Amino acid sequence: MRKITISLLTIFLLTLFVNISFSQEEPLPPSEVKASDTPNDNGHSITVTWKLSPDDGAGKKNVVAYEILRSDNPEGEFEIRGVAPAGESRFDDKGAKEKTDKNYLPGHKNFYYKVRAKADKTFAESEVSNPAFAYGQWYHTGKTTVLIGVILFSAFALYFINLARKGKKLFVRPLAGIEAVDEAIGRATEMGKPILYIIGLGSADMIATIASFTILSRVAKKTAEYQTPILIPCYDSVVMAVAQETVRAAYLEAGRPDSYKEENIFFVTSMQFAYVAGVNGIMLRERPATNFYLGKFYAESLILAETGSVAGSIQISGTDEIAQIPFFIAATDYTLIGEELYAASAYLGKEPVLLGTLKAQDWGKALVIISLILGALAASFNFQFFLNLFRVQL
Amino acid sequence: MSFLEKLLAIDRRIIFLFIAIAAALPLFFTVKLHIEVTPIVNNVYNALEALPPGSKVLLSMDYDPGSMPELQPMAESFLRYCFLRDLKVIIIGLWPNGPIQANIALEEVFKDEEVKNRNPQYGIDYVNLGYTVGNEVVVERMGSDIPATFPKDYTGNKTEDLPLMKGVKNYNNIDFVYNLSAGYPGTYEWVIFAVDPYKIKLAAGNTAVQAPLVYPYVQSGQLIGVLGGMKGGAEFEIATGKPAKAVKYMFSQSVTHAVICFFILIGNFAYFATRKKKGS
Amino acid sequence: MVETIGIWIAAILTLGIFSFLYKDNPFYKFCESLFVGVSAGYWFATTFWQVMMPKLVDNLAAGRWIYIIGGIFGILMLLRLFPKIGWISRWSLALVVGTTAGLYFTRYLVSNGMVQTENTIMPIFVTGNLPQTIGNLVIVVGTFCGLVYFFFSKEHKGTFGGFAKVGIWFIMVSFGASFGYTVMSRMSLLLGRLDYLFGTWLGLIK
Amino acid sequence: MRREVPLAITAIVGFTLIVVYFIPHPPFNHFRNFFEDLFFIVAAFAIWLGCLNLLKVNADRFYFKRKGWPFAIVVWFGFFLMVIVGFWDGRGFMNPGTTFYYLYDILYYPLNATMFSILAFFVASASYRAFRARNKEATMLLVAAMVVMLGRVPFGYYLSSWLPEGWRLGNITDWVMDFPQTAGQRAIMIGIALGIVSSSLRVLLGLERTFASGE
Repeated sequence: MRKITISLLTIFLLTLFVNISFSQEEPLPPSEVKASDTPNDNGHSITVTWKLSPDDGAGKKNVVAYEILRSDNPEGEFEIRGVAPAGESRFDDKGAKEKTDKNYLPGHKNFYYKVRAKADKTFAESEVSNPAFAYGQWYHTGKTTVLIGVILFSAFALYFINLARKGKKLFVRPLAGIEAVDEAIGRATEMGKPILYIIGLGSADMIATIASFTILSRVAKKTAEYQTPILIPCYDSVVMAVAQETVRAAYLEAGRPDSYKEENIFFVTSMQFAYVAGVNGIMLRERPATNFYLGKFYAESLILAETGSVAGSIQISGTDEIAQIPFFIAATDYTLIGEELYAASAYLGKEPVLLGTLKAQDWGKALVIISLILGALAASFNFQFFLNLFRVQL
Repeated sequence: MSFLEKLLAIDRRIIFLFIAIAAALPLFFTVKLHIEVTPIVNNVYNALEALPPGSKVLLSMDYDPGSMPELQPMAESFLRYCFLRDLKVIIIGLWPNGPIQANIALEEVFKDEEVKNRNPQYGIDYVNLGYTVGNEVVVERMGSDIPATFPKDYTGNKTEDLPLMKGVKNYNNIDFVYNLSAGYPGTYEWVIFAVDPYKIKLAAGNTAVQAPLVYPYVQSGQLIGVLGGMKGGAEFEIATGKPAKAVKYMFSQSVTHAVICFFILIGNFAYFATRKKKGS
Repeated sequence: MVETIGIWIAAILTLGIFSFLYKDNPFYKFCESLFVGVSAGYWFATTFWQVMMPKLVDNLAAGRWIYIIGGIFGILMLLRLFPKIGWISRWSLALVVGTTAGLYFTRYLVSNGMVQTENTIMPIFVTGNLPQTIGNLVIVVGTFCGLVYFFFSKEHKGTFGGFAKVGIWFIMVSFGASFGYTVMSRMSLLLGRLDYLFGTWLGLIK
Repeated sequence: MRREVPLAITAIVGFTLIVVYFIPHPPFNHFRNFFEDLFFIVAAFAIWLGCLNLLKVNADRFYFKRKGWPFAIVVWFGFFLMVIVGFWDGRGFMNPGTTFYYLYDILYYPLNATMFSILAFFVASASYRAFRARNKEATMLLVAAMVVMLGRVPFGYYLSSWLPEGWRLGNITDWVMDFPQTAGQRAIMIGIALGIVSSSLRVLLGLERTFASGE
């Protein structure tokens, strides 16, 4: 009932706003009304199409809208199911799937349709359509492109993970931020000052935090070799525990378990700005030669980077929090931008799963790059067929 | 220590004081500024204008008081616009603060004389379905069943019993979605979980931090337009012909931007000048 | 009266947070702790009335017993508070992680991957429309080079390195815009508070 | 039990949701709706878990007299104040005029808003003391930032009003935002999307190290 009220209201308004010649003449009816199941749905909708009335936009130009009517009997009473504005030639009669719903449209039951061309005060009705029933589909045909994408990506990932597990070396290009690590630690040793490593505000299960642990392991190994102290103030107690474990293992690997100092990896507080205040205090007291900010960072990024910059430390940063990267780029010496942080950890960690999926992502990007080149050419020379391959129809 | 070095080594509390004055002083003056409505905001306004009266609009309030100066004026201007145009508003929140922020905005909007004359009624002209936990999954679930996602409104009335919600089953029955977003969950989630799978029409107001991130969606047509930060809010107020809070702040906003640019320039100048001296 | 007291409390708390700018101090710590407590309390109460009641309690009261499964999973989640049996909470976590992973897998691929690619494919030369041609060219070249920059399987040398270089320029322009917008955001937030202090509290601004 | 059950749950739920995406036919959509409804309830408990955990941490802090222990009382006070008032006010607790609404207005609102507004000060001091055009990339970033900052406020209009219409700072900003910015942002977006897809795949296949090992 409500739907009908709205339909009527719409028609009323359309008649008000659309600039038409207010003739009382009946328009010619729409023709070739066809009904069929709406594709790619759960089976409670029928699509109606028709050929526009000759008076729609041409002829007498008095058609303002189409009303779509439905009945389960070609001779029976038809009820209005919806309205389409003039110029439209398709309507999806969407029903509800629950039997209790007033708008219920049962599947596998025949329905007939009529379309009315509405003029100002009169209308003209089409012939009754063919019978059609709604049914659910087992596969959404519009999503084939997506399915291909899903399969390709999964195949890439599994293939490369397998390759990495077999011990094949997968190449990851060197990153400036990681190349600079050795130099930065060397400088700290020369100056006899500590290194400050901040894992960020993320919890231990975030990808950025995990990536940071991998890089920490590498950094800690170097500091063990050079005998330079490394300070790690933490925001989260679980992160602290993992960091301690990581550093201890790295010192052991470097053959210096005796110089590992657990008290250098400590919990500060888990309140954002109180944490910042704590870390700033450490920077100003200890004057570390190098600061690492790798992990998940939020608004505190620029406060940390600023203090470090003023204290004259070399700073290496990296996060996947897009809004914070600009501040890191402007205020630190090296920045791992978003994905580079993951790449760095895959590169340093040599974990087959991470390396394999990183490779899959690379191949995904390669596919996009190739599509862009071919697509741009096809679009410039108007190869419609080729363009349709890239179209995602949902 | 040269003058430039001294300039660089200035205590930051002095800078704090400086920016506080730069921001506060202009607040005391009322200056009429030229504000151009940019195309991306105009898109939003035109899309709203095209809606016939009686259309059902979903307003998703996805922010907290932390971004209130940017998004609250947008909420108010949007609600005022809807009431005057007789668009029916369904309010939800993906952030727990959303529904209460909506109530605060409504209180403000009802002070407007024109809105008072229209006398919008709860349940008929607008409803507030409250908050539900689940972020993007909420957006996804609403695609199949809105009353199941929000069984009760924020005061405990059954959603299906509200006159405005009669016949609203899922996105098919919603004519337009307007999202005010300060981060996650927000515009990203609305595009990914509602626009692409369910074909809704979406426009958004974003905090300035987030606005640039959604520009690709505007180019691709997944998002009709976006109001970026307080300036976007001001443009929308101008477009609707009702300058309000966001417009009021524009003078201060301008001054602070100029000050920041000045800081960047002078800071870099002093830095490179002193470095050159040291180098030689 | 009640309103005036409220405004004064709000103003004093505002100043308390601002005092952090001078230096970290107990008054600031008090305000920050109060905020942490109040926001947790807000979430707790809101979740109770707007999720637990309608989604769990009402459903059970109406005899839809299947929702008890949700309640059980939820209580398992709370077991995390007890270290010895905390591992059971992983069952509930698995449900959460599985749901998001299942949704993200297809949805991100489509909306942020494929649809973006589709919309980057456009004619580079639009005859008779120079601005459009330039605009299209910029988007195609920018996206292309940006992706080359994030390609990790090949070193940035030669032509490939050249593309990557152009890519990083585009990325820097994006970050620059992001930077400018973030500054805009932060300033707006400050204006809101200053307006509260000078306007609502002290009544100096009309 | 500790490893297999969670992995099985993840896989069943996750793959069902992927299947529903391609198969519109029942009964899969019913499974999806059911899983999503369960998700909501569990997610609500997860929020409670966070709150209770906060209480626990602060109780420990108080009990063991850790640094800043008196503030633990403040956290507890704030929490119970809101919870008790919220429960007392009943279902309409968010209505204007209730005590909850009042407390929100005088406590939550100013604290939250001010907390983020102090960042304006740090942005100002960092622009003066730390944002340097230290290399070509950073220079481009800062130039773009300044164009956008000036172009997006009315100030930019007055600064460039001597230029011909269509070439003013505002127009340049629009162009930068619509084209180069969008292109760069899109490259980042596609990259991140593939990252999310691959991490989802790792989770679904039970390859995500951290999730499988629990913590």
